[in-house]
Amino acid sequence: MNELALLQNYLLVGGLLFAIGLAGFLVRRNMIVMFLSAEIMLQGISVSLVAWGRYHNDWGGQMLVVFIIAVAACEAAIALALVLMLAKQTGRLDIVLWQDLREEGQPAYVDREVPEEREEDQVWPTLTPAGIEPEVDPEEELHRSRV
Amino acid sequence: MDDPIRLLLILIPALPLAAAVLIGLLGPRVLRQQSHWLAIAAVLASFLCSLLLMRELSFLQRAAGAGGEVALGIGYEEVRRLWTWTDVADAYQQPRTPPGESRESLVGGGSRDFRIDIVLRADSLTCMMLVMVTLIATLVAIYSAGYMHGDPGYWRFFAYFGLFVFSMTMLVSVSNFVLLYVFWEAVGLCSYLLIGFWYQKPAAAAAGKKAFLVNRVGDFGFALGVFLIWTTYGTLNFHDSLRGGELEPARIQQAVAAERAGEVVPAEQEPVAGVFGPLRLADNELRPAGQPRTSAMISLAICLLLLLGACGKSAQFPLHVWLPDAMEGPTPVSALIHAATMVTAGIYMIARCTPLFLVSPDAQLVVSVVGGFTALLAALIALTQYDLKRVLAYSTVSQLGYMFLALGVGSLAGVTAGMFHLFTHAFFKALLFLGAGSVMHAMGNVIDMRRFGGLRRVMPVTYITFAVGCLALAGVFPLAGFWSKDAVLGAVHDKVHELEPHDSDSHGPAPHGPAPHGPAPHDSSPHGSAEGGGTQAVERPESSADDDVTPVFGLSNLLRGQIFHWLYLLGLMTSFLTAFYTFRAFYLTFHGPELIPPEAGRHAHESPASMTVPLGILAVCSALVGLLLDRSYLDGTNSFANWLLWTPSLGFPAAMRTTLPGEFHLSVAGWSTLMALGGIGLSSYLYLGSRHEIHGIRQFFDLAWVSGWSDVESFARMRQWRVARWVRECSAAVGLEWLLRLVVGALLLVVLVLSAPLLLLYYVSPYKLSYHRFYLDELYELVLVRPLRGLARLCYGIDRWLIDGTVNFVGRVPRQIGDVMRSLQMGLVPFYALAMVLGLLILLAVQLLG
Amino acid sequence: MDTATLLLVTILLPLAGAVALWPVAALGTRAVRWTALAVTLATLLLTVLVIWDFYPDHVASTEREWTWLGAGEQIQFGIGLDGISVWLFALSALLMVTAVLVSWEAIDDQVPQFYALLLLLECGCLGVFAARDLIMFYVFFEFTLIPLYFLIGIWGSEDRKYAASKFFLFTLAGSLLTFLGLLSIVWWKAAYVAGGELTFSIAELAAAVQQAAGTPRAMSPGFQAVLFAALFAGFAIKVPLFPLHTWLPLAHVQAPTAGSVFLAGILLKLGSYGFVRFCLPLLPDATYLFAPWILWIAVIGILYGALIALAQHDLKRLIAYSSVSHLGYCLLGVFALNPLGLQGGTLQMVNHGLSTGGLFALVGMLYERYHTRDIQQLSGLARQVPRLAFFMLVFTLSSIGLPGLNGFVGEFLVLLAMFQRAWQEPLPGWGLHLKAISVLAVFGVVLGAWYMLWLVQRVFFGPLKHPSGGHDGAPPRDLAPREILALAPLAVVMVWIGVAPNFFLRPMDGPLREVEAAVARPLQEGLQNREPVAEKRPQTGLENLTRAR
Amino acid sequence: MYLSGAAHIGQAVAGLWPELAGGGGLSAVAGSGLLAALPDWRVLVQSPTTWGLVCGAVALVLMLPRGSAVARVLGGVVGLVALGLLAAGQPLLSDWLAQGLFWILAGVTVLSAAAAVAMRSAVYAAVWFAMSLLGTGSLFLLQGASFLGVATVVVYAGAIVVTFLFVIMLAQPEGHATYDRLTWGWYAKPVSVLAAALMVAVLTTALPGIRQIDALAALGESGAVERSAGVLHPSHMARFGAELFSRELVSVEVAGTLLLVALVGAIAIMIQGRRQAQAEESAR
Repeated sequence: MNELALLQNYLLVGGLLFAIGLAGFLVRRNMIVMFLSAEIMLQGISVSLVAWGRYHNDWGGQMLVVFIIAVAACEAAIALALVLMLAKQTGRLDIVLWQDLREEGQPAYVDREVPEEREEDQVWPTLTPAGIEPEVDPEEELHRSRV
Repeated sequence: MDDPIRLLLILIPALPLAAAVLIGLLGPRVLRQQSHWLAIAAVLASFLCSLLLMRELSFLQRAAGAGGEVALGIGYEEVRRLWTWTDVADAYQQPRTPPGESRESLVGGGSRDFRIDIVLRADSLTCMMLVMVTLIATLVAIYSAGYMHGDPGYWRFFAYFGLFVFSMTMLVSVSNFVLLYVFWEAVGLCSYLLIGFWYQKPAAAAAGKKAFLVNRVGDFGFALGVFLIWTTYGTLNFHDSLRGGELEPARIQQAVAAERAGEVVPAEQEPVAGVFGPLRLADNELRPAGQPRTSAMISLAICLLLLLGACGKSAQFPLHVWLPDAMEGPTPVSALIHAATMVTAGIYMIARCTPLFLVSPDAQLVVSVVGGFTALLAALIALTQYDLKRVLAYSTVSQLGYMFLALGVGSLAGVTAGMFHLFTHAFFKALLFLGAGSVMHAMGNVIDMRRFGGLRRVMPVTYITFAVGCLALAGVFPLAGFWSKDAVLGAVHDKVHELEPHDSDSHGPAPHGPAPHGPAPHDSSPHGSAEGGGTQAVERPESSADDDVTPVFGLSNLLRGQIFHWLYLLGLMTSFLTAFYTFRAFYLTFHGPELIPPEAGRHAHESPASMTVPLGILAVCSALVGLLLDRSYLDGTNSFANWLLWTPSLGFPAAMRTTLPGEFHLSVAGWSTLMALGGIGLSSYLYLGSRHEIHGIRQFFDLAWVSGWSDVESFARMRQWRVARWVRECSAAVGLEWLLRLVVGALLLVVLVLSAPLLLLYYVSPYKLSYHRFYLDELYELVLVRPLRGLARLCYGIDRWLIDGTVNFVGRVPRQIGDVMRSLQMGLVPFYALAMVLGLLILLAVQLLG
Repeated sequence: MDTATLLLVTILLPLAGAVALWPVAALGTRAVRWTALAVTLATLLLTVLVIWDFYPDHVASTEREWTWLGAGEQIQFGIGLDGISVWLFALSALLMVTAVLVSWEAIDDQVPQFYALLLLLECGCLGVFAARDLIMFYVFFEFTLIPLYFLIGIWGSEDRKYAASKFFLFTLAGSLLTFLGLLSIVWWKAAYVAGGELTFSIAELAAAVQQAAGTPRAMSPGFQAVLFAALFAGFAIKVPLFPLHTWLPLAHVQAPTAGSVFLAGILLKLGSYGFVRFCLPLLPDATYLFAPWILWIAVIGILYGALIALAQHDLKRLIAYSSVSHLGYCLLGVFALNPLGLQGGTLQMVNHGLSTGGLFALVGMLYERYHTRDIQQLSGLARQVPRLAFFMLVFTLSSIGLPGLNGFVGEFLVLLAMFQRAWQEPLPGWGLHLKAISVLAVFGVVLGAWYMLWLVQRVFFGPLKHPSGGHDGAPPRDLAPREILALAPLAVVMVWIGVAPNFFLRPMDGPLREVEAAVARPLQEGLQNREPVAEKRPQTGLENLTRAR
Repeated sequence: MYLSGAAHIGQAVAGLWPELAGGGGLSAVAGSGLLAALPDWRVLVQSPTTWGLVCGAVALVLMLPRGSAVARVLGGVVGLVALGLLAAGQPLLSDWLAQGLFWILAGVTVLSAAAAVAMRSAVYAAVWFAMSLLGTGSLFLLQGASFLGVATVVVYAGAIVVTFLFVIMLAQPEGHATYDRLTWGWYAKPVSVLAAALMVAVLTTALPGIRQIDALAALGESGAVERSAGVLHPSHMARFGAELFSRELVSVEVAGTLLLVALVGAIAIMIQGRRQAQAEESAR
């Protein structure tokens, strides 16, 4: 196999993954999606590393990826815990709500206009119900509609 | 100490200084009203020391002259070193002249130390000044004990007094330009302190400050002159020495001989030719070394700058304005400092610098013109003043102008005449001031001559002594002023004669034969070769100008001769005016109906003996000093001038080629006596008679008729005339009143416009000009003081708003930047991430592509 | 104890005193005052001993170095005195006694802190002048800022905070640049002369510059110019030179008396001292090139400061502006670049410290008595406080350069040197400039006399007038013995310098001659370059005139 | 004549400083150097990679939130085009099977990553992310890194993504939030995408540079034998395990500790949060 071509191809894929993750991280506001984007970036790095490892005939690349996976797992645990905390405090996953560290006197960022949600977008995945359906608490209903 | 000259030289200034310090320390608590004893004793001792010094010096001079031992044949001086003031080795690298001229190394070229030793000198000029200063100071000290009696600042007065005598004696006995400058300012300080002695009087405090400042302007010139001398000659010493500070003449001779022989001598042993030292003067080496082409300009510049300094101290136009104001000080101070001693420091300095002026004829001309002009100007102002002390002050300015006139002639006759006038003037002007002080004392400090009169019976001693002083000032034979003024005018007259072309005598001021070629008028002069100096002067029209000295102004001899001719006439004119205003003051004070102001109280009687005795002594001196010292009318010998010629700065070869003193000019004497008597006569006619005539004359010179003529009120009076009323009524009757008003208004306008120049003339009428001192104070205020203060305020405004504003603006820039940067700190996590990414991108690009 | 140890003790004693005030504060303010006075007097005594040891051979025999920082022998705690610094060192010790005495009654809140800061300030100043190492110099140089910042900011007048910040920021901004410049010189030495070996010793750096001069390894003129600009920024602000002076009047007006005394007396000298110590020997070519410009700035400062002083009604501000004017003379002397000027300029630093320090002390005393600094409200005070008036007159006369007092010596030497420089200027086209500068500088002396004497006339002479709203109606008392003790030493030293300046000039001669030797090389080269030109073109304005005629 | 003094100084100042150049203070960083390093613009225009990147950027912009459904579809299409263009710019592998496999896997990976980023719903995003992980794992297999391929699928797709889904369900049990349809400023989307594209551009520009490094190139071409003894060893897992637990043993231990700490940390955070919530409730 043409090793150099393989390397280049893999590097391009790694780069694209990294770039897509980056764009997602920067653009999205949902903390979980941002986190996903970060993971995508990590994937890009991993792909590059493996490619380089093969090219150089070195185990180091793969070793590093193993650790990346381990660290990603830790990260997921901690970060998701934090996200959960934050989400509990406001009830929302919006990163823009957390801008208290801005300079004094600086106006807070608020959304100018919120586009109407279109009909076709109002579909969301439903998990197939399993087991006994819990009783619906009317208060909880009220709470849900607010989300 | 086995060196009497050293001891005396130290004692003369040290005694008054010690007295001053002691009085300053003990005065307020211990001495109080007894402070004068210390001062009198010290000054008297100082005077005696001066006499002893003079005696020692004359012995030495005679010995040197007789034995022919004076090495280079010029003058005689004794210098003593006390301690080193500053010593900066190799301070100045003077450009070396081409090798081969070994003499040049003595006077220019090579490395120069800035070494200022405290060196005191004894020569004729110094001794003369010392004797004069200490004598007058002694008399004034005695007088002050009476005059200042009971003043709360009694001790302070005598402390200042001692300080002044110290400074003045040091001023004349130091042997270095820097130290001359030091004591030049020190006497200025004493003057400042004594003028402002009664500091509670705002006028006194202001006058003190004014004196100091005007003097500072003069010192500005003096300092620049000194700097120029340093860069030109590479030394500031008057005397010759070795670089190591050795002053012994024999050692210097040895070193010079070694230098001439081309030996290599250690740096310590290199001879340094002083500015007025024999080494330089012997060959008239005052041409600046190494820069022959610029020498004339530089010489002129040095002289003019020194002249500016002298003008400040000696109150010459345009810096004379401080002296009249200085009369706010106590009268003894006016007598001592502002008439007899300090104001003559400028004369002393120029006389000391004669060798410098001798190489710059243009500078001499300027000195004379300044002197002559000041003499006339001050005399004109003195004509109309009513303040007795101010009359005397202007008279002092005028007489100092005379001295400058004489110094500027540039011949030895002129210089000695100037110094002689200085000497005699010290006596009679001190006398006059002390007399005025006596009057003031009696009149309860009233000094306005209109408020008292006819005091001759109240104060007989003062009256007589004052009369003697007036006669001396007016220059009446045979009093002191006559001789010295005659010498001054004679010197100027000689100069005119010297400069005029021989074939045409048409410009001659007065029929005057060639100078009598008597026997050598200076037997005791160190120069055997200088006999017939007068003859030489006639033979060498350009005797005062050395060959390589080219006059900068480029005036022809003819023109210069004419200028001196005018100055001569000016001098005569001034002597007329002097006599007039002197006797005007005299008559106003002592003659006429007896008038005593109420302030006098019980004091309106003759002053105590402590004041009258000095007056008497001074009167005797004023009367006799000229007669005793100037015997030119007998045998052409002026012992004063002959004594002065022993001074190194005067009796050196180049100077000896100029006109020498000693001639008695009968014609000049005649003219000046005529003028003096004319002045006295006129004032007697005016002031001994009715006051009405005086008033008329004043009205005439005040152009009072102009004021009457162009007075608007006279028009108002015209309305009351019958004709006018008639015309008005008629016009009213025919209803043409408006026309009448128009016509009258137009006429009035025309008359006003026409008379405007006359009005202007009225405000600058001769009388007003004189009375208001030619508005010079106002002019200075308008042209110098106010603009400078305005500039000061402007600068302050600039400083506050522009410069500090710029600074504050710069200070605000970081804050502005910070404000901009703050908006980046918006608290959005994705934004921070984006910023981070962009930064990373830049780094990446630089790293991968760079 | 050898001299170097003595010197070290002298420098550290105020620091120890400042620490000692901590426990003493418990005993009350009286004890604090006396302790502070004792410490300053002891420091002064030690200083005298050091000078006693130092004087006979007047070389820097006191040098000693201890390793301070860093691996190897690079940054040294090197102390020592030479002729340039010895009198400024002594002046610091002397003025601090005055400063302690004038604050005796003027300061009555937070007294221990005040005196501790004063002592720290003294330690800093002594350290600056004794520093033999660049880093040490810089540390002490900056260290002096901090106590003064607090002195102004806490005990100052109404606008103190603004003044303190301005003073601090202004001087700090400049000195950071200075530090960069100094480090660059060290770097140059390491890279070009010493083969990579760093050294921070001032003497070694100067020697290296001298050694490299004329060789290809010497700093190029452009590089020197940049470094000079950096050094200039800090020193010129400290001096302060003309357009950078606006912090000075403000700081002076707001500072407590002791702060003003020390600010005027010592801290301003750090700038001119820095010029002599660093700019001249380390950057000779740039110094030579820029000298005419700096001379212009200095002379503009002289006239400008004098004119502004003329327009002032606030005593302190007037004297502050007079400082701007007087320090122009120091720089004039230093940048005349000849032995006379260097000695005169250095002496003038001491002179200005004495006279202006004394004047500020006197103004403080006046303020204690009359509670105003407005000249227009005061008149004829000589009758009420004759001794104060006497001292005022003496210090004024010293300040305006009256012969017989110290000011004259410095001014005369400086002006003479300036004139001499103008006469010998080798830079083409600058001769007339320098002549104009020297004439204007001499004229500045006239202006100086004007505003100072006018001040004395207005405040002390004339009919008595003062704001009658004094405390208890009783007329203010004249100077107390304590205050006379504060002022008299200054007056005595003034007379001493005025009468026998050679005593003070002699030690300067050696070190200043080395400095002069460093800058003499470009000067000599300039002179040599001039020679052929002189054939073709007139050298001087005077000659111009002569030829035109 | 008077200006000559100033000119003199100006001349001196204008002189360059040999000290700076020779002393090696800073490496010469000049703007012109950077520009010169950029490839010729003609090469850029002709290169399909450039257009691929442009298309990819456009596609991403279209797909990211606040785009309509049409835009998203369009974005998908453009994205495909972009992928094609990018693939066209890359050198071909010698093996056709591998080439085809790679293209499919790479396309799936990249496209599903893009979809993960672009999805409104966090759940969909997580699912697409899992898809992308599958692709990555396959790519690893293709490289011969079989352990990693499996590990990625097991750990990431099996564990982490599931955790995600749990969290999504806990925090956002229902519906689309407004913030999922929005970015945080008008410039966020273009600038971010541009930055990402530029980053890839810079990296791809540097790719040909690999060739120029002779040693690397030689290694890449000639290493078939060594590789089969190295990373491509037949008993891959054994070699991998030996490597992991010999040379990297310390790192493994550290990673294990890290996992433990993370576990504890996550629990601690949650407990803290619960206490806080309880406190708030009791305060209420």
